[in-house]
Amino acid sequence: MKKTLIMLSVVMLLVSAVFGAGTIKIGVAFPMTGGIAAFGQMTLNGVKVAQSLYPTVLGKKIVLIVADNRSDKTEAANVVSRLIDYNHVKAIIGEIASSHSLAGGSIAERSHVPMLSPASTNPLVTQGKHYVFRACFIDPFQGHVAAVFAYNNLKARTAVVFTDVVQDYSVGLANFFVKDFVAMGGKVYKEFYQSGDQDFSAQLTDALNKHPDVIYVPGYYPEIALMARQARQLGYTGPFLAGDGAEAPELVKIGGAAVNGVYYTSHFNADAPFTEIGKEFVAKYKEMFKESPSALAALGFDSYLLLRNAIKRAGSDEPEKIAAALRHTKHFEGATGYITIDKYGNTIKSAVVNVVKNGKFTYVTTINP
Amino acid sequence: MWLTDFAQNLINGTLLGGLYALIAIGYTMVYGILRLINFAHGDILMWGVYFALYAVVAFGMPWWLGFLVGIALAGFLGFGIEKIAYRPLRNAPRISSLITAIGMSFFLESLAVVVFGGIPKSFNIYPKFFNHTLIFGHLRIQTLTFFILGITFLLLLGVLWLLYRTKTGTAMRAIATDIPTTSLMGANVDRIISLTFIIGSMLAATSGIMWAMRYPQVQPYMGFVPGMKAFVAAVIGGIGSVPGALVGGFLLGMTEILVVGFFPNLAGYRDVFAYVILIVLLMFRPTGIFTVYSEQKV
Amino acid sequence: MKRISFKTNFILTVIFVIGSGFMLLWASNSLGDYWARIITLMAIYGIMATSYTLVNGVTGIFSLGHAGFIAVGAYTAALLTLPIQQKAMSFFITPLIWPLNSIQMGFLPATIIAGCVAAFAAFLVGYPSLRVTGDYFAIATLAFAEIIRIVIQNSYSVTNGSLGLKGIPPYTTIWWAWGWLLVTLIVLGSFKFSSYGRALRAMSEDTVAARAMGIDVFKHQLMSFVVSGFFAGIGGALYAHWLTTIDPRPTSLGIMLTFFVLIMIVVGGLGSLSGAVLGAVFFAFSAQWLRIVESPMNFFGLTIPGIPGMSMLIFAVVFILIMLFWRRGIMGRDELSWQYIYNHFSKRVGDQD
Amino acid sequence: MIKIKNEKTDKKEVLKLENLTIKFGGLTAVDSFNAYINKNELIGLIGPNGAGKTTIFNMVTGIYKPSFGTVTFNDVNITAMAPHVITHLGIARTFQNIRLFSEMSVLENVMVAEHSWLQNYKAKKVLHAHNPSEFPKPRWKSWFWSAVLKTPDYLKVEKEMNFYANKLLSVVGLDKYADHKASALSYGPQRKLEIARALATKPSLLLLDEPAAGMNPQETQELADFITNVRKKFDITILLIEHDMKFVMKICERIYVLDYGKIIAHGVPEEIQKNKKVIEAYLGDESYV
Repeated sequence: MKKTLIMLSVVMLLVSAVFGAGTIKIGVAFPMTGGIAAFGQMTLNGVKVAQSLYPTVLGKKIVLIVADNRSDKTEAANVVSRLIDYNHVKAIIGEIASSHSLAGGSIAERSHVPMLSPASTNPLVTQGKHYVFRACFIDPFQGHVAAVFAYNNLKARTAVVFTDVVQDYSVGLANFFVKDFVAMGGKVYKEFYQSGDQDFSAQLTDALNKHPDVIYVPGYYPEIALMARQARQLGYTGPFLAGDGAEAPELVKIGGAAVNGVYYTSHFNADAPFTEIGKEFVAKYKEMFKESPSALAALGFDSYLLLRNAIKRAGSDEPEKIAAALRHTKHFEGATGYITIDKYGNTIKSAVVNVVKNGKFTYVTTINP
Repeated sequence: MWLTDFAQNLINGTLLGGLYALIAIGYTMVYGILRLINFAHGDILMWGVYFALYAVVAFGMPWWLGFLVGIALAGFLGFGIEKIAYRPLRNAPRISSLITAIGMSFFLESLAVVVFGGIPKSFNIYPKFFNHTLIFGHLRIQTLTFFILGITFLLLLGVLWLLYRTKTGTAMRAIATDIPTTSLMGANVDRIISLTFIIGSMLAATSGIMWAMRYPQVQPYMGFVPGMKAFVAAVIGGIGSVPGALVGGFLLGMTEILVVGFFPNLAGYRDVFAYVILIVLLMFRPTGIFTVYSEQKV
Repeated sequence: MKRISFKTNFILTVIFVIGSGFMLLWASNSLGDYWARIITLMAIYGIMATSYTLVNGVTGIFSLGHAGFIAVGAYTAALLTLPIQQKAMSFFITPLIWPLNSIQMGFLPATIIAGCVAAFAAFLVGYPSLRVTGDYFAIATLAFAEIIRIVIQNSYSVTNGSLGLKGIPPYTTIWWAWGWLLVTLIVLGSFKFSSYGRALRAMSEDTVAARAMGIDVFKHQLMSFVVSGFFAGIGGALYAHWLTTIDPRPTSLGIMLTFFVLIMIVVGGLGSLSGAVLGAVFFAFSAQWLRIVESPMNFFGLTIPGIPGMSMLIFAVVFILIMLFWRRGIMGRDELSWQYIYNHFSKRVGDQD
Repeated sequence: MIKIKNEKTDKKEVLKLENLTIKFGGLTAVDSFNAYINKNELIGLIGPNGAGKTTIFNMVTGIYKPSFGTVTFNDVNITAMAPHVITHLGIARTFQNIRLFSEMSVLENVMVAEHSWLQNYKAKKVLHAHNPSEFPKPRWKSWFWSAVLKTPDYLKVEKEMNFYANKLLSVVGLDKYADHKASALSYGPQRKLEIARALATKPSLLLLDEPAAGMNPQETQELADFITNVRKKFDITILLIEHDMKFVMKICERIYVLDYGKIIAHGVPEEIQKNKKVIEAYLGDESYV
């Protein structure tokens, strides 16, 4: 048994040596363990689906090298360095959380290797960088979408905004929402909480006295779920509105019936894909993982395809050329819509609004830029 | 309107304070007897909740049996921790035990990440009637509030009965003052310290399960903040004093809720209150509200 | 036992330092960017660990607030070196207050100022905290560190709050980090082996006797705390310019960082400066090396699933085992000196005879 | 109540304790203790266990704050001053249960005490306030930077410290153990080291807490010689607590007897030996008589 194993590995070694020239290495720097491991795992699933559908480019096999950043900022920088320097990848799909992308991005920038973040929505991530891109829209846009939706679709005139003061994501999003909502003529009250808080009764008691038409919580799902429960217990029956951080099956598991009526802005809805490739993605994902893909999975999928497309257009696997090609992506058909990357490395595309209805994430509408 | 708000906040504060108090009782009991800040208390709490969750989800037990199994296993865990990590260091410098306790906390968290994964799990294994909301005019009270208060007082009475009405309790109090002398008097010190840890850990698990019923989400780091807050509560009440832990817990819970309720802009500073109270108390009245132990002699 | 003369000692040390310099030169040129980063990180951790062991080991008071001073240093230095346009861009919620919004200075002055500010913070924390002793002191410093972190998190007009600071110039090279570590070791070593150091070690053993021998215990504890705070600030400044972005999350500059540094000094031996450096090198290296146990290993298509979180568990187990069975760590309270090596070596030889 | 009055006037009074009283909770451990010690005297303080002897030492050295009464040292009121300042002013002590820095070497133990040479600003200020003409206004100097940067003036002091410490060690006969860990010494040498350590602070008054405890008659004899020797050599005043009556009677010039926190007798050894109250207090314990 042992001998066969050794033989096998020797053969594989030879095979890989022979075909080694025929591969393109792409690094994947995700949080696979630690606090936000769930995001990393979901996104990686999407990347894997893309790889299984489109395994090659320029006649070469695409090899993914996954590195875990342990949801830790120091490691986020280390893994990018490791992928570039140790694994010699040509491009990186990576870093989910914006703070991680900022740490990793400066390394990619220095090494002139393109890094494409699937889900970092903070505007600062790509700011002033030539090798950092993203496959998702940015927070100002998401905040704008939320404000438009709240004002036009929910007919809300008074909103209470709950800001998670710990999360830059939440602070940024709340800021952009407030700016646009007030500009449209709405009235805003602010409340604050922090990640890890489990009791929101004080803020909610105060908030409900303002009789809001909508409560906007641009935070992450654990707190949104708990907040929804406690708000319902305090008698609030109106809608919640959240950002893409709300999207996780745990929202419903923790929140139960209380999260019905939570609207959130997102990148994608598996029930209503915009594009043909989106349908293909949903079908393949369901086949591989026996469940509906999340928005993060779709973004992971698109990141892979965007990179593959850029390599194809560049006609080369040189990092510099891939980066240049990425920058000229125009109207690319991805699972989350038609994607254009602007000169700053940001993606311009439509956003969807979903709602939790009977414990299911249900599509509501699409809002275009 | 102002009054209703105040009353509602007071009710919310009672609920949170009751939870702090429940955790603080276990904390203060272990400290009172061993003079060890058991950093791992919050993590034993977390493991108790996981045990209960898995007993129900994986083994299909009814919720009440699952809770009891969770509590019992947590007691067992506490027993093991004391035996393996704390007992060998009982005669070492106190700082060594403290460092080991920190290491233990770190270990229990890391082990939970490996065993249960880092993703928060939902704790929805208890009957729905605990979540029922009773409405009195403008006030809304969750049924769970009464349940938590009831359990807290019951356990408080139980602990007080154990400490002051049983032979074991007398031995525990004796150990609290002087280990060598107590062992000379014929009490089995090891056994009694083990027992203290088992009871302390079971109290932690009980409070953890209550905590999870209020905030139904379980993750490996869930024990840190409650543990820290309960420690502050215990210091407020005079560490080592069981009734003090109760008062400290309620005071802390109320303060946090009321301050955030009336100064919503300060929500970001919520934890600062607890820490400032802690520091001020440590500086000026380290014995807390209920003085139990006097200064040691030179 | 033969005593090694001062001259031999000095010559050997100079040779060692120059030799290490060449080693680092080689490492930075031929090991590649990744390992260069890790080697830099080792020195940064080394500075954090040596300054921590000065308090927790040499002085014998147990602080859990080290991350607070590291954070203060990191923020101070970053605010001083950040380019002015970058500041304007980052502070989009509340603008940065004057005069910080119009300052930009070099790395060296920024680092030194960071150390001084952190030392001042240590003074402010230490002065009240040192009134209590033992585990109460540990808890008080932990609470202070959390307060520092929460204040940073909420002071948008100074620290940019939870948005953190971005685009910090990547000034920290191997040379800066190891150079500062050398400075730290020289200063702390000189401090430890002076009359003051003797006083600190005496206090760590018996405060009553130390007082009776004329040592102002409070003053010396505060002094050691402030010196430690200074170098923690330096470590923080280097860390900020190594990572290029900092934020006040509990996982980045919070209690987790204090735990990590605690692991380093427990492994290295509480009270030994050279041990702390060894502990830091061990920690930084094994954090990378332990990736093997937790990342899914891909043997040419044959995937072995990794166990997530395993490396932290291994650290925790090592930590507890050291506390239970090997409390002196690598070095105990001794220092790695030529004399120490000579003694060990000659003992070994002696045993074999 | 025994009246304590200093009759000799030709010698300078070093230490004066007036109505020294301390209460722990409701218990009065020491009650209105009065005593004086003149320069170069060797005084004994005796009494049964728990009489409050060590408590008096702790009050003199500032570890306990007396509830009432004053401690005057060289005409300076030092009541409730910080222990280190009192040490800098010139009172050094040993402990009943030896409190050496056991992880440090024998030489280092002595040098720790010499750290007070660098740190006596506050004591000098006290002296200056007491008598500006005799004691000039001290200049504050932080030795910290000098110590870290190893400046010449620091190295000079360090060298002096080393020299004096070695000298002290040779006086007590421990010079050959200078590099050993303090914990490696046996009991007798540890006692001597503790005395050497106390002497390193350059005191004018030395408080010895049961120096002969746990020694056999021969060692006790040696110790008696040693103490008289030290007094002569260093020209200091000594106050010692002792259980061993023979030892005290032999070397002390005057003796205070304490029982239940109160003074019950005071006088030269011959008087004490005949004192009824003393015999009563010690009755039943033959080893003392």
